[in-house]
Amino acid sequence: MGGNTMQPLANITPLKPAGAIEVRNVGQVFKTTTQDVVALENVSLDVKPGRFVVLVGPSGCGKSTLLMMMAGLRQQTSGTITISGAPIPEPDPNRVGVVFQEASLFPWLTAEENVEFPLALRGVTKSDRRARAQDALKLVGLDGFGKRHPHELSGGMKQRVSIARGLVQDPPVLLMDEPFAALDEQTRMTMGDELLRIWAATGKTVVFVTHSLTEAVYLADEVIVMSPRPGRIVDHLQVSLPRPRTYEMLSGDAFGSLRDRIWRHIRKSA
Amino acid sequence: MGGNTMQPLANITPLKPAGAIEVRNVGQVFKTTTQDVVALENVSLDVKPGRFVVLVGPSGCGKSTLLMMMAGLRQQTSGTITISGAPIPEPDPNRVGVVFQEASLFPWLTAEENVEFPLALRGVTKSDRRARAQDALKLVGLDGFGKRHPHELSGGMKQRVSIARGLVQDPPVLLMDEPFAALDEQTRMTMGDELLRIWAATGKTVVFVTHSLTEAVYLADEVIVMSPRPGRIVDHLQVSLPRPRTYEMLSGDAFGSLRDRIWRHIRKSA
Amino acid sequence: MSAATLRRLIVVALIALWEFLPRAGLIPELFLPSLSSTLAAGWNEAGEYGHALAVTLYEVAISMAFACGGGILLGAIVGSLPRPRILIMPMVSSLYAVPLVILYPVFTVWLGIGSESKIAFASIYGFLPTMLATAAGIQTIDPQLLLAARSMGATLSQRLVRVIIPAAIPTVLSGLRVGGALVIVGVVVSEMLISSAGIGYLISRYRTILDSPHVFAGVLLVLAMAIAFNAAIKWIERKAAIWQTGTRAGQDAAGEIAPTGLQPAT
Amino acid sequence: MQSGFAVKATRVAIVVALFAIWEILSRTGIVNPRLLPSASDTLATLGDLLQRASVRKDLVVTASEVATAFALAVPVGALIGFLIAENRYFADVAKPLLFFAFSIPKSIFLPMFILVFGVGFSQKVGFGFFSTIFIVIMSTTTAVESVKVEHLTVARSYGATPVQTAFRVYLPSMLPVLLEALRISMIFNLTGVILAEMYASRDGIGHQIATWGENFQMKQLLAGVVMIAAIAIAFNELVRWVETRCSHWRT
Amino acid sequence: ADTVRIGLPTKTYWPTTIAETAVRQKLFEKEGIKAELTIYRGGAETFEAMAAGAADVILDATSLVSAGRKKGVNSKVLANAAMGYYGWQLMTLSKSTLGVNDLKGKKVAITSAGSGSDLLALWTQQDKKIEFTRVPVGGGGLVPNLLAGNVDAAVVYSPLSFQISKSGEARTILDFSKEVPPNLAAGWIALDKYVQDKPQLVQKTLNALYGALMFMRANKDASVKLITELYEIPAEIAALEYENTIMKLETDGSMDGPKITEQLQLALDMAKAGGMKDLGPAAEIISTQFKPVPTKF
Ligand SMILES: Nc1ncnc2c1ncn2[C@@H]1O[C@H](COP(=O)(O)OP(=O)(O)OP(=O)(O)O)[C@@H](O)[C@H]1O
Ligand SMILES: Nc1ncnc2c1ncn2[C@@H]1O[C@H](COP(=O)(O)OP(=O)(O)OP(=O)(O)O)[C@@H](O)[C@H]1O
Ligand SMILES: Cc1ncc(C[n+]2csc(CCO)c2C)c(N)n1
Ligand SMILES: [Mg+2]
Ligand SMILES: [Mg+2]
Repeated sequence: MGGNTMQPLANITPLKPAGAIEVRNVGQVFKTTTQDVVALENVSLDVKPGRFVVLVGPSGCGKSTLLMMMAGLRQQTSGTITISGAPIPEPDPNRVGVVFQEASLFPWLTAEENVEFPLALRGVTKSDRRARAQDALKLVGLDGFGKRHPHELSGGMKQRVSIARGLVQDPPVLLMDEPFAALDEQTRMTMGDELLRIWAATGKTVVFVTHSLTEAVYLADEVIVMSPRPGRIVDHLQVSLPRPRTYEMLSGDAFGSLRDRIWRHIRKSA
Repeated sequence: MGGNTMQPLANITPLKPAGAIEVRNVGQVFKTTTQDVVALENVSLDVKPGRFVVLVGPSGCGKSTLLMMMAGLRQQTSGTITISGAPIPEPDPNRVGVVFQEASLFPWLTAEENVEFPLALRGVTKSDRRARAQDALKLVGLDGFGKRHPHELSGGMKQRVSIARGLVQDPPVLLMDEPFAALDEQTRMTMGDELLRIWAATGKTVVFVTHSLTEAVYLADEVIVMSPRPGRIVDHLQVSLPRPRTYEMLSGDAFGSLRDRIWRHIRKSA
Repeated sequence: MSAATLRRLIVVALIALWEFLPRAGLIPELFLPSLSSTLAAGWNEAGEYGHALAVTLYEVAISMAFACGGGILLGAIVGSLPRPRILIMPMVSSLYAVPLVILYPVFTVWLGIGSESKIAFASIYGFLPTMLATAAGIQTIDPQLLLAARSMGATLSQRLVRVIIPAAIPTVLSGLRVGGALVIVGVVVSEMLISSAGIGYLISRYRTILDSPHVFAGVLLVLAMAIAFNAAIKWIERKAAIWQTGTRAGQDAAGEIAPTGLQPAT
Repeated sequence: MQSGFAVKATRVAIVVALFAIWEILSRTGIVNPRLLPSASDTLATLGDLLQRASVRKDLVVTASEVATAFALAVPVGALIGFLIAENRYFADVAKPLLFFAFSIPKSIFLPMFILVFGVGFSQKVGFGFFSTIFIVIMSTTTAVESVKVEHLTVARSYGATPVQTAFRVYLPSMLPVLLEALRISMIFNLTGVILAEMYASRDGIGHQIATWGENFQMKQLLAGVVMIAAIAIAFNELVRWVETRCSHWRT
Repeated sequence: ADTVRIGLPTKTYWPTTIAETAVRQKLFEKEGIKAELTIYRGGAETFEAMAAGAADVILDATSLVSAGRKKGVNSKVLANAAMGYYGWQLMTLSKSTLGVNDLKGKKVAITSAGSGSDLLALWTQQDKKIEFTRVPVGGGGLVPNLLAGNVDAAVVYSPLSFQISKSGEARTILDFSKEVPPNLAAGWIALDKYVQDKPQLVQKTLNALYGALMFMRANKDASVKLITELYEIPAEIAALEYENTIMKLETDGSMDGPKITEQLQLALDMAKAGGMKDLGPAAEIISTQFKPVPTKF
């Protein structure tokens, strides 16, 4: 999926370079019939283009909510969010791609049709669509599996299709909400390496949510740790391990101490 | 759950001490309509009483099948298996307790009734049953939650109930098939510590299946690595890390090199 | 306004219309007598209706036992054995597509015009949905639960009583809800067609002599039976299936009808 | 595949056996053949009936009524069912009422339809519609509820318009349940129309069957019943065949 | 041309034969009108259809007209069609030895409550001073339930009655056409409003119907053939139906004869005995506005 086969960026005049994310004093309150739930409070965050940022925090702390707001799928109650310099009042697949768990693939479509889905919505011609879906599938290493239905693919393969679907419009930002949660640990490790390879090849900004601290440190340039509800940012770590990351680093001291630091935050709040 | 409140061992005359597991040249062939699937081939294995043994291997290599045979839930096609010195032609909860994923709790029973279930099957009186279920629940740290239904408990709590149910008849052997697979990583870690505490307190032989290599090394006295189908044992590691295990050990070299060794086996076969 | 309030308002409005439309002469009394004259007619012949109700209830009770007992039993067998399931289920579903009512007159010939033919007809009518629901319920039992029970040394009968039955209860209940409604409909309709006793008989008899207030008094009794049956099932659901609250499937079972396993109510 | 063939063969064998029992019961006089004409006689009569122009006309009439009632009830019922599934409040109001309406014997209302529509096409279609709509509503509700939230979120995140969401997510997700719903709705629909025809009509196959019944023409009656059953079963099997085709992606 | 919708209670019942003859002999056309025939499930349903405005002129039991008046359905008997229950018989199985007087406590099948068969059953009870149970089984249930032994006797109408007595399966123990005193059991009926709006159409309809009756009386072969065809019965049974039913019907339909009120009252009294309530006096439902002038065929 070279940039040449991809659509140019949406026609926005970026104040910031494509792929930058700016979250300023953002809050989110859910009004339910019984009470108001403050999910997020005063969250501020800057992601520079091309960075790999991982979000961790206890269950219910608002990670998914924050991601939804960055994707334009939900509007914040207070504060501002800009993506590539402009607010995101509604989903814009040219600026932001979202990757969900494998279960989010449409079971009635083939792998290739799933990847084409975002393009079909915009009326891209059949042949153009097919070509770009092929590129995206090749990028995630699924050359030749395009005609299969999701139920004919393994968990890891499904997740690759999901990623290809998020990438097919070549958005500068990729948001991923626990994409590997349904995979077993071994597939997960392989998928992590795969994701880093794709990320390196495309240079996207990635925001990635996970519960696995090992995965967080292994993948990230920066790890953002959130507190339990109301969600706030309690730590922001720079992971300065060299790239490419290798499996051996997991046993290193630098790795261990980063993970311990995160673990202490989480344990405190549990 | 002191041994005093528990039923004595079944009336078998053990050739080996209670809790020993002996697997000799075991094979398992599944006959399907289309073809015969050789799931396991010539597997031999000795587990000494009181050891914590972890089984790892790629998906479909036969881990669950092996566990099922040890539990008497399925008969091997060839070879012999003895538990506490005697073959196990059918499930015997006095010799072997089995713990499945949290989903295996009966949703229509309370936590306490779930734990009492194996006793109820044998006609243990109500009051006796209740007392022993209380002991088991206390052991897994669920004092006071007995009256709740599974859907009112968190994932970790459900898993504790599951363990209590496996322990309630005080069998010398506990078989666990990916018991923590449905839990998120943080709960999983806590549950691992919890399991080690229970194991230390009761001195059972544990055979534990997992996909997580970190979990495997963290928990085990011995790790057994299996090859893809037909499943064979390709490695048998002794984990000589001191006990109690601590979170800090994860970053240690010893830990890392054990995990790397396993990972290389797995990667090779993938 | 809460949903329940609005629902009650709608019911009240319907009742008011029932009184008002015939009174105002907007609908001839022959087709819809006012509620008050219906109630009066019912009250005047309370003894007759009471007697008919007893007959109908007797037939409903027996049919219910056959339809539900048989449906659950056969559903359990078919649901747990793959071979008969593959063989029988499609045939049952086809049989189901046949409008059985046309055959009812022939039916009476075999079993007479007394309660037997009503019971047989209503039993078949209510049997199919109960059986289909039970089979589906058994089929969808999590095999993990059965495995767990087996690992604890449960015998076949223990697995049946302690696992299979409780696990199938929610689905079976939703089948019963439909099956039971159809049993009532089946009894009343067959009484309307050929009989000499019961609510359906009264409805028919009064209808052919154009005595509409008495017809609708009978209809009211049928409605009352349907309401009472529904309330009874709700009560059982609450008692038997507390544990399912919290799961989505559980919530659904409480207020929902599985579309599979329905038969046209005539 | 071989076992598939065995199953089909066994099914055919069961059906043949049933017809054989019917034939024997009638032939041997175990059952009075006046009350139960033999299977062969009935089938012969069926063949004879199908030759008659008037019976064929009746079939066309019934078919057009069934088709019209169905074409009206399905979209209207689906729309209401959709509203109920998507709107909690509407659901709370309507669901209990609908269930209740479902459990009333509908034939009580037959005279009302004559009052409103007279006797003819619209009255039969009206009653067919009335017998079908409740089940369409209830099964559409189930179908809509079977759509996964994840899939809707995915569509939204790619900027799908409501129409695109409807056709690309709702429809395919619902298709298996919807086909099942159509199948059952058709059963209700057919029963409704036939009942209306039996009650008051100038033509239609239901009218014929009722007449044969009234006049104790057992051969014709049974032939008619076999004909209706065959049509119903054929439709049933057709939809089930489409169902398996359309949900090949289901494991 | 104006269209009249004629409601008939049963397919194999003489009014159907008359109306069908009128159609086939193009008598409605000769009157310059069109007719649409609808066969309902019985007398009550036919009456309901008229009340609902789905049928204009119907043939039905006169008692329903009287009962309808109290329920807001205002109609009248326009023409006298039959003065007796021709072809109606009380029958038992041939092998049974029961006579009318042995029916005490037994079960007797009728089509439905309030129907002609019910009235005859009630009349039998009163006349013979015996009590038996009347079991409504619908038209299609009479013969099967009799043959199956579910009932001991049945009130059977023609041509079924002729059919099963001919086949030897059943025998007659009471012939109502002979036993019941003449009464105005069935008539042609229309709503008052319809009569008021379209008196000429009603007149032409009656002309055609009575024209058909005349045609049938004059053409035995053609009529028997029609009955054979319509009812799908053997010709010999059709001939019996012709002789014993069609030939017995009233030919002039006049409603102002000397004894009409009395004979209609007798019919209403029988209905009252059958459980119908709120029946007004006979005079209330007589219309003498029309005198059928049989259309020339
Ligand atoms: N639609 C909603 N209405 C009310 N409360 C909501 C809604 N969505 C989320 N919440 C609440 O907001 C909080 C944050 O939810 P969110 O799903 O973002 O957490 P999370 O960090 O993604 O958790 P997890 O790790 O379990 O996925 C939770 O407490 C949740 O209960
Ligand atoms: N009942 C059966 N019939 C046929 N084949 C079976 C059956 N059960 C298991 N198998 C096959 O046996 C092999 C071993 O299965 P098993 O479930 O033991 O693997 P596993 O190691 O537990 O895998 P996982 O890690 O996915 O749980 C698999 O290839 C599986 O397809
Ligand atoms: C098959 C059959 N069913 C019902 C009736 C009832 N019916 C309709 S009009 C009428 C008046 C003349 O008696 C009667 C009795 C019938 N005659 N034949
Ligand atoms: Mg989340
Ligand atoms: Mg396994």
